[in-house]
Amino acid sequence: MRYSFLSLARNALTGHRDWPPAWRSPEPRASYDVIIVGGGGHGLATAYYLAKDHGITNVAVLEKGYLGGGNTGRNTTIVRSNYLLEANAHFYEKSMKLWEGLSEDLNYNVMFSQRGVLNLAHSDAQYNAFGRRGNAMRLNGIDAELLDRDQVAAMVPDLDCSPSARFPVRGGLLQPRGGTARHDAVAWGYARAADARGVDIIQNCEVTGLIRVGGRITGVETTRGVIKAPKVGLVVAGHTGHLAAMAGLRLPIESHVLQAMVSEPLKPVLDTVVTSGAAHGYISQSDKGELVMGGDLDFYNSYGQRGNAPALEHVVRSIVTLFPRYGRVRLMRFWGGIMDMTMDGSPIIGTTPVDGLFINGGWCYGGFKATPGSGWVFAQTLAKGHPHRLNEAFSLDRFASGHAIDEKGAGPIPGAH
Amino acid sequence: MLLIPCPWCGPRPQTDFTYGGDGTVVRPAEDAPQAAWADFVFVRDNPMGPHRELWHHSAGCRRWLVVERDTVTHDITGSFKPGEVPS
Amino acid sequence: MTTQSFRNAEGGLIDRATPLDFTFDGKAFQGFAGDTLASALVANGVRLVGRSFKYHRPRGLIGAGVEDPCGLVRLGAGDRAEPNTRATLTELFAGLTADSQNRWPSLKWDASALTGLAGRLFPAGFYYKTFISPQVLWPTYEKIIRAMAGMGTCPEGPDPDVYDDRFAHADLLVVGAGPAGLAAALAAGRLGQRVILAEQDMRLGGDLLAANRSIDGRPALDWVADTVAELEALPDVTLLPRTTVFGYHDHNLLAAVERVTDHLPHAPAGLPRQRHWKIRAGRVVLATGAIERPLVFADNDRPGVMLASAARAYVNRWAARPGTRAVVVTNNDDGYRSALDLQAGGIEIAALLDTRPEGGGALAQMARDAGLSPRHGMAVARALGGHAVTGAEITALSGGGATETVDCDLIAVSGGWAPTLHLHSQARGKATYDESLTAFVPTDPKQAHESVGAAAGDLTLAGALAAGSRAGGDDTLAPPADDHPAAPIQALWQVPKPPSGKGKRFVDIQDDVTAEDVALAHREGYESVEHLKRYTTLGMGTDQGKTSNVNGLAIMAGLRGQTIPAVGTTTFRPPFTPVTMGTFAGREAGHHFAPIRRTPLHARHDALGAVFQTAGLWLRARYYPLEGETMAEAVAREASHVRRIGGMVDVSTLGKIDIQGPDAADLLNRFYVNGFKALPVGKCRYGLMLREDGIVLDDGTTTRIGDTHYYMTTTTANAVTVMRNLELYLQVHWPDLDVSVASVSDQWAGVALAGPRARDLLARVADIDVSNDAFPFLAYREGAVAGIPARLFRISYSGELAYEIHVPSDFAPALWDALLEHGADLDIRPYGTEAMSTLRIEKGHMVIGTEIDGRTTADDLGMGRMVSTKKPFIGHVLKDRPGLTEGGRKQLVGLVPVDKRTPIPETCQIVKPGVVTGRDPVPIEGHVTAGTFSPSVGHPIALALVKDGRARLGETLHAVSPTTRVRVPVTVTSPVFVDPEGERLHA
Amino acid sequence: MPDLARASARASALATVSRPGVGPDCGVRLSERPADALVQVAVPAAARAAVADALGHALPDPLTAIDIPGKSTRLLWVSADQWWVEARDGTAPADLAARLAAAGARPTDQTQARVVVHLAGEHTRDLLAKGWALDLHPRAFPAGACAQSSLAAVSVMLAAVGGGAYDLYIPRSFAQSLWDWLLDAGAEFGVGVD
Ligand SMILES: Cc1cc2nc3c(=O)[nH]c(=O)nc-3n(C[C@H](O)[C@H](O)[C@H](O)COP(=O)(O)OP(=O)(O)OC[C@H]3O[C@@H](n4cnc5c(N)ncnc54)[C@H](O)[C@@H]3O)c2cc1C
Ligand SMILES: NC(=O)c1ccc[n+]([C@@H]2O[C@H](COP(=O)([O-])OP(=O)(O)OC[C@H]3O[C@@H](n4cnc5c(N)ncnc54)[C@H](O)[C@@H]3O)[C@@H](O)[C@H]2O)c1
Ligand SMILES: Cc1cc2nc3c(=O)[nH]c(=O)nc-3n(C[C@H](O)[C@H](O)[C@H](O)COP(=O)(O)O)c2cc1C
Ligand SMILES: [Zn+2]
Repeated sequence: MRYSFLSLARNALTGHRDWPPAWRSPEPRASYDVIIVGGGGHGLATAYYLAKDHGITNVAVLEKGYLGGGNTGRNTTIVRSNYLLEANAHFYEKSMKLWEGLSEDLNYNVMFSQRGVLNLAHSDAQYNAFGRRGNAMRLNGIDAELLDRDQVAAMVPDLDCSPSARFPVRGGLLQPRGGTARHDAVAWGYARAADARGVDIIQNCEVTGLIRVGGRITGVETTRGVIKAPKVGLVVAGHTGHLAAMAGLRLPIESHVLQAMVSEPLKPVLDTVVTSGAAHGYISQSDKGELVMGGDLDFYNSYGQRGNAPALEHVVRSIVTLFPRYGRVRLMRFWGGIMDMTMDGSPIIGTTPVDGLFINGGWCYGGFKATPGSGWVFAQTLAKGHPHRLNEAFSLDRFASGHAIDEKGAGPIPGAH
Repeated sequence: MLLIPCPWCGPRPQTDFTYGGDGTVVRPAEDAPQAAWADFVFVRDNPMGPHRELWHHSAGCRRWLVVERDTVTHDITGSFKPGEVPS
Repeated sequence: MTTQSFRNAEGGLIDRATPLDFTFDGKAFQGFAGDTLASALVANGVRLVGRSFKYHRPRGLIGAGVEDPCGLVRLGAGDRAEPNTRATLTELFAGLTADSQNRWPSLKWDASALTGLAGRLFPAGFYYKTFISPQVLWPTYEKIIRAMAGMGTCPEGPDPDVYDDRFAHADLLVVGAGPAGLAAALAAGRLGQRVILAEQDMRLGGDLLAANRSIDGRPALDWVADTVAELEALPDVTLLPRTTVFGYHDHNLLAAVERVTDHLPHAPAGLPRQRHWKIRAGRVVLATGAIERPLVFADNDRPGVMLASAARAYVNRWAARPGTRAVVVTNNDDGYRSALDLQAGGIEIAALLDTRPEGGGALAQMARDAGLSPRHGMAVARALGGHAVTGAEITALSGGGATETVDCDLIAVSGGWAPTLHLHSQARGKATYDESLTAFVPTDPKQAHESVGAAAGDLTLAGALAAGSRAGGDDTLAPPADDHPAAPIQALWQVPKPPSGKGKRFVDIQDDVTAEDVALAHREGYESVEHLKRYTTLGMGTDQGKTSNVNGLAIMAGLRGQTIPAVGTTTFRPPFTPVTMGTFAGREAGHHFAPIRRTPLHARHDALGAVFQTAGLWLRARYYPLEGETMAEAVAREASHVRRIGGMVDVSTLGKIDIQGPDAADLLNRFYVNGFKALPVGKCRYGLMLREDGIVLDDGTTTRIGDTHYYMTTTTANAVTVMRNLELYLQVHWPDLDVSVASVSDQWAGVALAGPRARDLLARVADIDVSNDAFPFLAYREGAVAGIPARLFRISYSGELAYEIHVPSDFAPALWDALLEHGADLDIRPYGTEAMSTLRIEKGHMVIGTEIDGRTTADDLGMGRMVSTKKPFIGHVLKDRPGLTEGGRKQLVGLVPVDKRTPIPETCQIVKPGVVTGRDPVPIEGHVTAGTFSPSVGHPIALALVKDGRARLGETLHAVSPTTRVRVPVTVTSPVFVDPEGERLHA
Repeated sequence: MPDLARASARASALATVSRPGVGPDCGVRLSERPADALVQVAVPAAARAAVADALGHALPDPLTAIDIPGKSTRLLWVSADQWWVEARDGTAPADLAARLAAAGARPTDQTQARVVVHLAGEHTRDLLAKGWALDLHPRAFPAGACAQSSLAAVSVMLAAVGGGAYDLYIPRSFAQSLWDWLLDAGAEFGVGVD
């Protein structure tokens, strides 16, 4: 049943008793053409584009828990393509373009809200660096505006822009087309659309082993039995290292926890996504009214999916320092997600030394915005057996060959994005 | 906040330390091939479970220590001076 | 002023001698000390307190404590307003003002309630199904949705209050001061343990405050008073009322918030508003009690439908009657206790319904003895009324659905008790479903904690006292109590719709989630409890589903045909109840967000009118403007003064490291790309460090000040990193090297003296021979400068004849004064970091962050020749990877504007001349790293990283900044604009 | 040659901070107590005895500080094989360092790297507990204990000197900032400066 205002009204008359399931709950078949491990946004998007763009519909998405229960379901939903380095810029901009038509494409409102993403600069040096990035974006065909302090103050009135602030606001880099999206809806929308094209989405099915014969992948072992496929794509975010180890691969990845939090719901107070690298915090307001906030990693390896107090406190300190008006607002929930941090802060999307095994991971804390683009290039990579032009640079061997894509210049430390 | 036992100072809050990552990777011989060096610098086991890792007691005695910690439960089962880590 | 017409003349833990005036929605009321805002509203007969999240339905109080989902008000006004504040948790004080939320124009007549009428159009998740095409219209709809959603409004301005942090340590932390918690604290306290007892309520006593119970044959409150008095007298016991433990973190760290002044009409000066306790506990006793569950029936959200335990709490603790005529409905024995207490409190019991077909334990008998006649197998099918309950449609659960109507203004419901296991779960403990309780109970603790009393699923008072004492370390302490054998509870997750089909059956009353929404989620495949939660928003409100989660998942279990434990719970997350951001931030926000580092010369710069700049945590003197001067003018003046005459600049922020030991030279040789083994005593050398991946990390000079003694300087930015690296390699990778390192960044201050007259000045103040022969470029001497013991270096960042003078920090002002005084007639003047930057750009020297940007190699920066091929050093292998050595890499060059006039902004990227910047991507040739007006060459210059730049000298390119609409044709040049031969250095 | 007297003119890092007077109900009293010499010394195991000889006292155990009886000298443990020697008897840092070097140790002068602030008064522990995560209960941190940790995000050394008083060794560049914090955080108890 297509979703629309009309169908909603029609169903209202019958007490909403006739809505079909958004996706089926099929039993796994013995074999598929492609198995996608991981039912997050990226895995589901990959399945969708495999079916839609490449006509490959004999596909299973295997999810150990519930759809979208990984980082897709726990991220702060910031969507942007404001990158300095060319490989990043072109890839994320492709993703941005897909976002701009995604609700219609999926027939599911993912609430993509282009309210602007504003990075605050707190010194001349940072302002200049942002300027260089903004100009690189413009040369790469991406929207960017460099704002001075007064423009920032006008755009975000609650921000402390006084010169006496501990880290005074100097200006900011705005990407007007950036914004947020309703994270769960992205997973559900892709799942529904992929299912409609014949993809089997199998929840509560954990992959416990990767079956190899003579250096080739032939299938997976799962908690629901063995499932065969000549091509397997790992799209498991924080668990990439864990899954790759099942195929004997060690990766330039560490898993770390990133925390996020929401306040109690408020009437609209903040219309832009605001981030401050110097203060290590970012904030936006969801359509439901909560202030959604996050910051830095906890900075130690963890699969705990829960955080610890210091990182959390640091985020709130920075937000209250930037936005003194929010001091009395209460937080109602905080949580963590497991990030697959690479050694240069950029993702890995492509082939592996194991034939038939493909990886899409290493998203660090910025992969939500990549969801459509990632699915799109990965579908192509799986279908053709080699990367698309847009993900060529994100290869696994770039570290050994000296082609790291180090947006922050932080070096081989798994903490940057 | 984790409570990390420093072999020199005793249990101290996590905020007094700086994390140093996997403590099992060994710096290769200077004349080892490039690939071995790339492995040392970039590639990690990243285990789910017990993990031996380096921490620097930066706000305390400024010594590096090796901590054995479970990456799922965060339970700490050992803390050693480098060079005295049991195998 | 309305009188407290629903207040009983006697009883309750209120102080009738202390009346307190307050207003709600502008109307004046009175309550008593000891009241909460909620109990005072009840005492005044106020039923309607708010509007619901989605349908804007009228809402009243449902609970009396943390569980209440609906009584949310905006407390206070202006900058001190507090949105979404729970009336049940707000202690009344004189002058309190509160307003209802989420309604317009008034609470009674809320225009948005129309959405409720069209409610059928807005089932769970309706927004996913509509506003889809055309996508460009979504922003318009979104605005409307955002305005409708949300609850309270943010305070108007910056929070004027102060919050505090507080670390604490205890052998035992007891959470909750009900009978179980008090007993635990007492037992442990008597054993001499360090105990902290935290209780969210303003009073200690827990459930006993609201119940007519007896302990040891005496009123239970006497036992409470005695216990509290004894605890107060124990020196190592800390009692923390008004303190909610909200987070249970790893390694037994618990976070709590103490509301220090919220209950005071005027906060005393100096006191923080709220305190953030971080308690590291040896052991934790969770005595957090249990929360009663409501029943799900049609229109169960009407003001006047209330948890039975809440109704009895209002009557017992506050002597306030939540109604005059009540229908009580229960599926367990405890409902009888409520009915008895309500009756004793002067409320007529119109009907007492027990959903169980028969039975009831001792309490049921007591009810019968008291003249109540319970009706079995009956439930409320629907509440009647609008802004307040006017009656109940009751029905037999097994019958054909026939209903009868009972007039009443209160429906007291008891659906059973659920242990408050939030903290246990946060600490990774498991929750197991207990059939006999129809609730999850805590099992399998993962840290050093245990749950006792109602929190552990034991609902008896004697059990609570016994378990508490045992957990406190003494199981002989527990006194006996008045418990009554109870009959089993009945699992009843929803009452069927009334035959009329009318009404909404709310599961989550705050977020307006109904049993029908749960069914819809199930039908559409959102059947995992996590999907249910996210699709319908069940349990996502400010109460986090304290009264709704179990009902919701039980209904889902029924739809799925599975057991409740098979369906599972959602994850418990902190905070237990919402906590202000101010508390989280504590004192280290705003001005104290990050400590400030000041150089020893800070006051001197200040006195000279310097403009400061933040650099990491440091404040540095950026320039010293003369009256009416712009920054650019001041900088050009300062820089040119250095080149023509001489200047001095504070370089105290450099990292400084003392290195000693027989293997020190070897260590340096391994850290720097260039050789350090042959450096003689009394000499400095510039060095470059790489990361292991072959990228440049840092640069600086290191001086051999003794045979096995070196003094290293690092950049300001990397001081911490380099020091930590030295320790890492010495302690972990190269333990065989015998070297000691110590940071001396704070011990030594540095002043660089630069320019043609630098030597003249130094000669006047230093006690050493500073002639070029005696003290040549890169020499080091110790001596006295102006009588101050100093380390003197002939090094130069500016490219001038220059010296660095390092003195112990406390002497820096004296040094500075002496240089100014003795340099006055030479016209030596201070310059700031900005002029220093101009001077370094003129010389093509690089800095961290722009040229050394974490991606550049030594060769990119033109330093390839420095890199030794004869020895290993950090990064020596990976620097040779193909990606770092192939053609097409960006190399450091200089840029000069073709017109020799137009400044080259530091924001610029670089393109080829013909390239048109518009919507389409264009090739980028490089970027500007630094630009300035060069007083020495008389026009703007810049440094840049340009693809294959060294091979493109003389080529014309364009520096462009589309964001600021700048395009400057530039010529590629050498990065060294001044004195390429270094004659000035060696002069 | 200019005025040599200047050399003795040490300028305190706290020269410009505010110094509220001590009132009758000050819960905390602060005073600045500059050391004449504070030398950090790395002592190779082989040199321990010689160093103890040179100091006239054995080097203290980990996490302890000792005031050498009869001398105005305090020894503080700072790390594995590292101590601070703090003299308040007019000893010049260079002389102390020379003595230690002669005994085979590796001294580093830190006299002016740290600002020493003495805290006393009944609410001293309450004040410190606002930013110091370690347990200061006399059972856990008795007189003679010392520890390095963070106080309000600044790494400091804290020594319990008896009578509920503490000496705080603050890195010089942070001293003013931390001083401001102490005054703010202490407002609740009343802070005075001796
Ligand atoms: C707190 C936080 C904030 C963030 N903020 C942002 C942001 O603002 N903007 C942004 O762009 N990005 C952000 N991110 C990052 C972003 O969420 C992720 O990069 C992105 O969602 C990854 O999507 P995914 O589909 O690859 O992974 P996931 O959504 O994690 O999906 C992977 C799935 O694999 C499943 N899986 C794992 N192991 C197995 C197995 N053995 N068998 C079967 N299934 C398995 C998991 O259960 C999971 O559902 C944030 C992340 C977090 C945690
Ligand atoms: N028979 C029944 O059905 C029934 C049901 C419920 C309770 N009870 C009675 O309740 C009593 C149970 O005693 P108890 O001591 O276990 O519980 P309690 O309810 O008396 O006390 C729990 C206390 O913990 C506090 N608390 C909860 N979470 C907190 C937090 N995070 N931080 C700070 N404080 C927190 C509460 O405010 C409360 O005061 C007994 O008297 C029992 O008979 C009986
Ligand atoms: C953007 C965003 C908004 C959220 N808003 C709410 C909210 O309004 N209420 C709530 O209880 N949780 C909210 N959450 C948090 C979820 O409840 C949940 O904690 C998170 O998805 C992680 O899942 P887990 O806690 O089940 O592990 C939100 C999460 C995200 C990512
Ligand atoms: Zn230590």
